[in-house]
Amino acid sequence: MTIKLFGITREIVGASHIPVPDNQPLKTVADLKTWLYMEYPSLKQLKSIAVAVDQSYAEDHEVLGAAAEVALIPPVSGG
Amino acid sequence: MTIKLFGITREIVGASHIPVPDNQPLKTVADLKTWLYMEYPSLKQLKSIAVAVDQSYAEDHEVLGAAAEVALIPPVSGG
Amino acid sequence: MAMIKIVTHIKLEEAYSYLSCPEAGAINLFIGTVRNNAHGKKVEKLVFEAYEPMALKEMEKLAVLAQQRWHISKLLMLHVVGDKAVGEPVVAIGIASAHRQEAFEATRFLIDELKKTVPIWKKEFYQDGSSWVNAHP
Amino acid sequence: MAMIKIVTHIKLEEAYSYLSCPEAGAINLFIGTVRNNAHGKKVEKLVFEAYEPMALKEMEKLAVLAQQRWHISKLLMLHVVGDKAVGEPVVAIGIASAHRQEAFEATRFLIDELKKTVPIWKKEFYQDGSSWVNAHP
Repeated sequence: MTIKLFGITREIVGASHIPVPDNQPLKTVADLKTWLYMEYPSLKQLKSIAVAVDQSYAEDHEVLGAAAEVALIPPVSGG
Repeated sequence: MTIKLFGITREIVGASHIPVPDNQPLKTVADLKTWLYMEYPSLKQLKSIAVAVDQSYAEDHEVLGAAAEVALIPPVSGG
Repeated sequence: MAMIKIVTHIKLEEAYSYLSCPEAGAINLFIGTVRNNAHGKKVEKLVFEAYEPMALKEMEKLAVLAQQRWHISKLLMLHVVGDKAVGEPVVAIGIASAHRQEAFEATRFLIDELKKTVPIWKKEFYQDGSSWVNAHP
Repeated sequence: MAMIKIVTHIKLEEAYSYLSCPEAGAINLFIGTVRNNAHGKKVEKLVFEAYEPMALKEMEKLAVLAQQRWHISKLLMLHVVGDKAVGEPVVAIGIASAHRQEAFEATRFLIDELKKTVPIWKKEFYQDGSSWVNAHP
């Protein structure tokens, strides 16, 4: 699985994607967030991070399953 | 004194001005309205008529005095 | 700053250029246009007539009220006179302000008040006649 | 009907032509532009980045909500990506409706919600640095 990054998350990580190692058992959105904050502690400085699964906002309890596309959504600031 | 007419008042009277005979003692806006409704009874069919004195709305009690410009303002419908 | 005019045609680009300015982050532009129907009747055109010097004075009064009430960078009020076909713009109210709330509120105030007090009249033409809008009880 | 796009430039005339239609008497167009200052700092430019496919989906969801809530003839949502100088338009929200109240309310709803949910990010560039807006507590 690969996680798309935008805006400040892209800059913090220094890449536009994070590859998730296959040996990580990330079942839910919450699992993914826990793993991310461990791997990239500087993401904690952000006001919030939402997760989008297949281009829709996903709640913490949602199962990643066979998601085709996962992305981190730092605080939005369009408009 | 001459009274400017617009829109439906112009059409009802059939002219863009009403000349007020010099022998009419029209002191206030109310006097003017009374005289107008007598001379042009069909103006009564309108929802309302306001009077503008020197290009500002004038209340009934206001004195016409040496007004440079008097106009009838039927219900407005701009916009 | 305000641009207040009675015109024969409203040009959108001109309105927008006037409103655009570096200190404003929000521009709200309301355009009233000729609808193809009114009170269930098919409208063919509108004709607008204004008591121009007084209409301009009344619009200026409204502009002053709006500028006292909201922090406004630029204010625009244009109204047409003459014949207008379906779809054509007849009134434009524009506000440029630092933030959007002021732009929305001031635009709404100005168009609501313009319709109440500014001496401009509209005659609707249908297939089978015409009438001065709002004239009769 | 809705026109929803992520673009590199907002063209006002195009937006207005899309919104113009015979059954609408009211067109309200909100344009967000780059302000020359933010939080007391002089802004030199903004850079916008979008998660485009998701941003379009989120905008479409908002359009559906607005169309359920108000009677709307035409709805327009445009947002830019890329570098934008002071004064340039960055977002356009337009509503055409029979009456003006719907146009005002729907425009306001759409820009308020767009700012909350649509995955687009803005980086402000000052003389002495830059920052992603709203990112930190």
